[in-house]
Amino acid sequence: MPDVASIRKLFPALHQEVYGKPLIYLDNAATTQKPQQVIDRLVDYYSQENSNIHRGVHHLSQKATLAYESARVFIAGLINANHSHEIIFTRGTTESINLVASSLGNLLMQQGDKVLITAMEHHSNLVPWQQLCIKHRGELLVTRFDETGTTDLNHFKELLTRKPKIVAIAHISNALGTINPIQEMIRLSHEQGIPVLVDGAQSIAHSAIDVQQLDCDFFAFSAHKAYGPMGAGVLYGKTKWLEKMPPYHFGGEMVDKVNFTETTFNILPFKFEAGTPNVEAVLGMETALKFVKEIGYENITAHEDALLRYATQKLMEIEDMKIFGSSPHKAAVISFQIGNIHPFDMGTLLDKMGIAVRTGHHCAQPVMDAFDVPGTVRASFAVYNTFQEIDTFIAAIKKASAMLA
Amino acid sequence: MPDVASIRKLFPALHQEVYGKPLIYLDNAATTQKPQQVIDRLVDYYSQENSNIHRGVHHLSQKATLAYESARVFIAGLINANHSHEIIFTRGTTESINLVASSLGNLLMQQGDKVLITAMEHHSNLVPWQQLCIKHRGELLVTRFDETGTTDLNHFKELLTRKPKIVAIAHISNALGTINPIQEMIRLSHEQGIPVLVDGAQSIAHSAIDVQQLDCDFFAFSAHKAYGPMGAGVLYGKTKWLEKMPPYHFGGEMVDKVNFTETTFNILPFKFEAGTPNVEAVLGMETALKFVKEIGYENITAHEDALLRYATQKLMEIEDMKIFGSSPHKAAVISFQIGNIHPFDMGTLLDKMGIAVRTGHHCAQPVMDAFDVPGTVRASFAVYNTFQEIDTFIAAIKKASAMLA
Amino acid sequence: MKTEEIQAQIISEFAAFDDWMDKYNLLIEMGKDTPMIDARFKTNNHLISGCQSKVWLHAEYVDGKVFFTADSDAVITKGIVNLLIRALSGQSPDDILATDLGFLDQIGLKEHLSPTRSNGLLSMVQQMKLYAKVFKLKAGN
Amino acid sequence: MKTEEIQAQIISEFAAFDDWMDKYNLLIEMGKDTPMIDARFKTNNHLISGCQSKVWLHAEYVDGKVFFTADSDAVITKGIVNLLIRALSGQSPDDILATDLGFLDQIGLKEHLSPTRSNGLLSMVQQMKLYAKVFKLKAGN
Ligand SMILES: Cc1ncc(COP(=O)(O)O)c(C=O)c1O
Ligand SMILES: Cc1ncc(COP(=O)(O)O)c(C=O)c1O
Repeated sequence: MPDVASIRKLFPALHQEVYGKPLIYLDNAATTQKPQQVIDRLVDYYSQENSNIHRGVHHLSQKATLAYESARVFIAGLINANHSHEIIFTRGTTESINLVASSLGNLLMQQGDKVLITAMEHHSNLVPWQQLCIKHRGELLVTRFDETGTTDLNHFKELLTRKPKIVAIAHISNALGTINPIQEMIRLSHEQGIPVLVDGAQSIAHSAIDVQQLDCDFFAFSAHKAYGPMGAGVLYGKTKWLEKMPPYHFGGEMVDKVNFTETTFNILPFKFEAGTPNVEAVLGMETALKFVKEIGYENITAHEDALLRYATQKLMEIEDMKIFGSSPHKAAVISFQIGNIHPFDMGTLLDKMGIAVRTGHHCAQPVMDAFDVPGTVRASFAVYNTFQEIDTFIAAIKKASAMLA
Repeated sequence: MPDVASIRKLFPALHQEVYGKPLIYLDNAATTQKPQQVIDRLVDYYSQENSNIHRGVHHLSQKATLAYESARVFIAGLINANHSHEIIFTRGTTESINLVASSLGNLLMQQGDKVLITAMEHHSNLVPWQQLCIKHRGELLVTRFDETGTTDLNHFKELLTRKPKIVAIAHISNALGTINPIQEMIRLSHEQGIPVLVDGAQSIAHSAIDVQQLDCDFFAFSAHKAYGPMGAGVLYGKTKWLEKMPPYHFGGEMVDKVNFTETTFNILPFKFEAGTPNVEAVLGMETALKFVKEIGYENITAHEDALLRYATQKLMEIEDMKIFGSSPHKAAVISFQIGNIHPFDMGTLLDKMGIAVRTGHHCAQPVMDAFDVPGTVRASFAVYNTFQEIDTFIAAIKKASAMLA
Repeated sequence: MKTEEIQAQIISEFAAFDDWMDKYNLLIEMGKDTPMIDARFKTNNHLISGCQSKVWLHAEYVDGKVFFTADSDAVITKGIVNLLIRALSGQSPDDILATDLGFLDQIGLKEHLSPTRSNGLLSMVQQMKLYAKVFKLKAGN
Repeated sequence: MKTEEIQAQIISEFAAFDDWMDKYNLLIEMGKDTPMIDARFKTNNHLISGCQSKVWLHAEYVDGKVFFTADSDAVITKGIVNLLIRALSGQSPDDILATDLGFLDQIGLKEHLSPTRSNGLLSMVQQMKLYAKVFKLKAGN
């Protein structure tokens, strides 16, 4: 188990009061707080290294370029990519997915073609594919989940027989916490020769990723959900796809030769990185992921699982409690509703007691529709959350429920 | 005149030595250094305010949302936009231009249609339009410049008669320093009913912008070239265009209602901001632009113009000096070559003397082709540069030239 | 009563409480007194949509005064809706247009009217003022 | 001479200079001694393209040793090209493949072989090692 007390000390934002109450931050699925070393990395960068990178001959440019490219190598190692040029730096998960939907999507899709997703996708892994299907007059195939929020694998297999051109699935659902059996889903898709994109927004901070073992074709994540800064993310892609795919943004260093009639593009990974890169955020992302690696994914998973079990048990003792998502494989995200208390009311009162939760549809409106609720209250845990925080949280829910009943 | 000595003190990165020599940073057209308040803003944000924004009911989310939206209002005021929803936050100039080229471009262009640019565009304001023209089997029209690097307005007028669908022009050329007569070029384009995008990457740090007075349809810039962090930029667009344009990235808060068959999109500006926004960088951009506003554009322009005149005069005294770009309207960017000394050699030796300049084609290969050089050495000045720095720079060039002769 | 007096009264009602929970308790209680919108007006036409909670608003013009009825699906929102109605309902269009509703700030509820608060209350205030404007224009004819 | 000895010699030649400018002066002088590539080989086929400066490289295999000739359009690049050729030309493929060229680090020129340095020198070293490998394979047949 990680030493949570020491870890907490690293996070300045956790040590503040809101409305005179100590902050209890349970909105980690939206974004995590940042440890001091990530903040320091940004400060050091701007105080000593800042420069535009690539092709600069001067010292700062060399230093910044080296730091940026080393981050790529580190991240390639962390998720076990075959080659560092398979790591494309993007702004975040949403951009990574849009890149694939636009570049590979338009390459593979012909009129009437299909894309297969699950019914629990975040809008960022739903709308890009839906719009792609609309554009090609195709169809978006959607894998059902059961009442526990578990993906129906038989339905998935059935939909695979309809020969979608691309499969796109969340590793972990941000609304339900469900951990999808992506290894199996990738294997099944590959049997039909279909490439698979995994939306790893909710997994990168919580469980070890080995893209070669998973054999996924693409893996997308954001730094800000894994203790890193906003503005950086990764698209991992297998070389064979990235080489086939046309660039989707143009300008800056992503070109090789340019004249007014034509342009030849740079090699991987630069082909996909148009414009001045966000060096700062990439270095912060590297520092954040080193922080994660140092604690160890096993330790993080173990602690968060324990928090999840403890909180779930305590919540279930509350009258009229309804938890959405009770898949046997579940990450530390709990969506719930109590009786017919409006999530907005619950969230507002919890906030006044110092507790930050998210309320609403969590950018997954179809999931809300499936359970026929306008929204839920969602608590999501990170490595720095404690059992005492959960006790306070439970007591606060009880108090708020009594007021709202 | 601004108090340059006091201003310099605010920039930690300027107070360092490289190879035992005090750093002289003359690569400002690539990216500027950051004042302490911008760095502090990032630290404060992550230490006290960090949260995902929009739709969050809790305190941090409210605080971060308010800060983010206030930045939008400030920037709208700074460039005199008619409405704050005309300010779309992007990653930078390149993304802003790609957004318009993709969204408006595909809306307006029919087979065989044309786009009009100038011959001095940065790749980021060239390749997106070129690729758009290729896609629609149209033609990229390119306005010539003369031997001083001044845009040939008669040629521009002539090309306008060929009825391009969009005009895209740099306010200031990053390779030559030329300040284009954009007000006049916009007026001429509007006479033909053609919308104009201005690439303001090189102007936002140096001269006051009034988008209503210019009457431009779009204006794009990056924070990192104006003392702000990497990863933030702006696309200003007139409401009438932004409303017509389809979104170009999908996911997150840019949607209003989603089900599996269709999506309705959010209102402006959110329609164009898919995924978690880079709150940190936007707040840093606001702080940076407040810094610029406080010094005053008149003061900045006056100081930089003086540096430009002084450096130009000193450089001209060097034997075999060739300066590319001597337009009567010119910003503080000097591209040059001495005899047939390779820019790489000059840049390398200057670097060893502590002086950071850029060498190469400056992402403007066609400009290099026009002058028939493989590249140049480019020195570009910011508000914190001094006359003494220029003296040291000139002495260093002389020393390097002697070694390389 | 004039809206200024009502607003002062509301401030004094809240002044008794230091604790946020007590304030919200009062607010929730007050929500129950909201002049309920007639069921036939509780339609999408009368809906002011926030992302998180919904507000339905109806207005009538009687003898130079505007009367509001409303409802919300969230009880805290409803509490604030009630405060707004107490402050503005039964006032003349001119008074409605002139008042700045600063009392919400003084009782610490200003944040609920923030443009970043997705509960529809800011839109509700705008809607109330719009009604006042329209009634005034019509009356002027 | 063995490559280790040559590399040690180069280190000692540079050891005399503390100042960067003196080192680069020496480097520029050395560039002038580079075994020039025959004009007919100075083609795109023999071009190792960096973004900033160009390097042309040719290799021949004579009596179990690899001989390199080269040129560059930038004189500092040419100086380093000369150092590389001094260290590797006339050596056996095995020696070329085995050496790690750490001497560039010791004389403070390592940065020129950085993957971020767009002067083609890293590619040049890779190309030299590739020639050695190919000649060795061919000789093995
Ligand atoms: C004139 C001009 N346009 C566009 C750009 C691209 O800006 P960014 O790399 O920040 O997207 C630059 C930056 O070099 C520039 O100088
Ligand atoms: C499952 C999932 N996918 C995608 C995203 C989008 O990530 P970002 O907003 O960082 O692009 C999120 C973030 O909420 C998520 O939870």
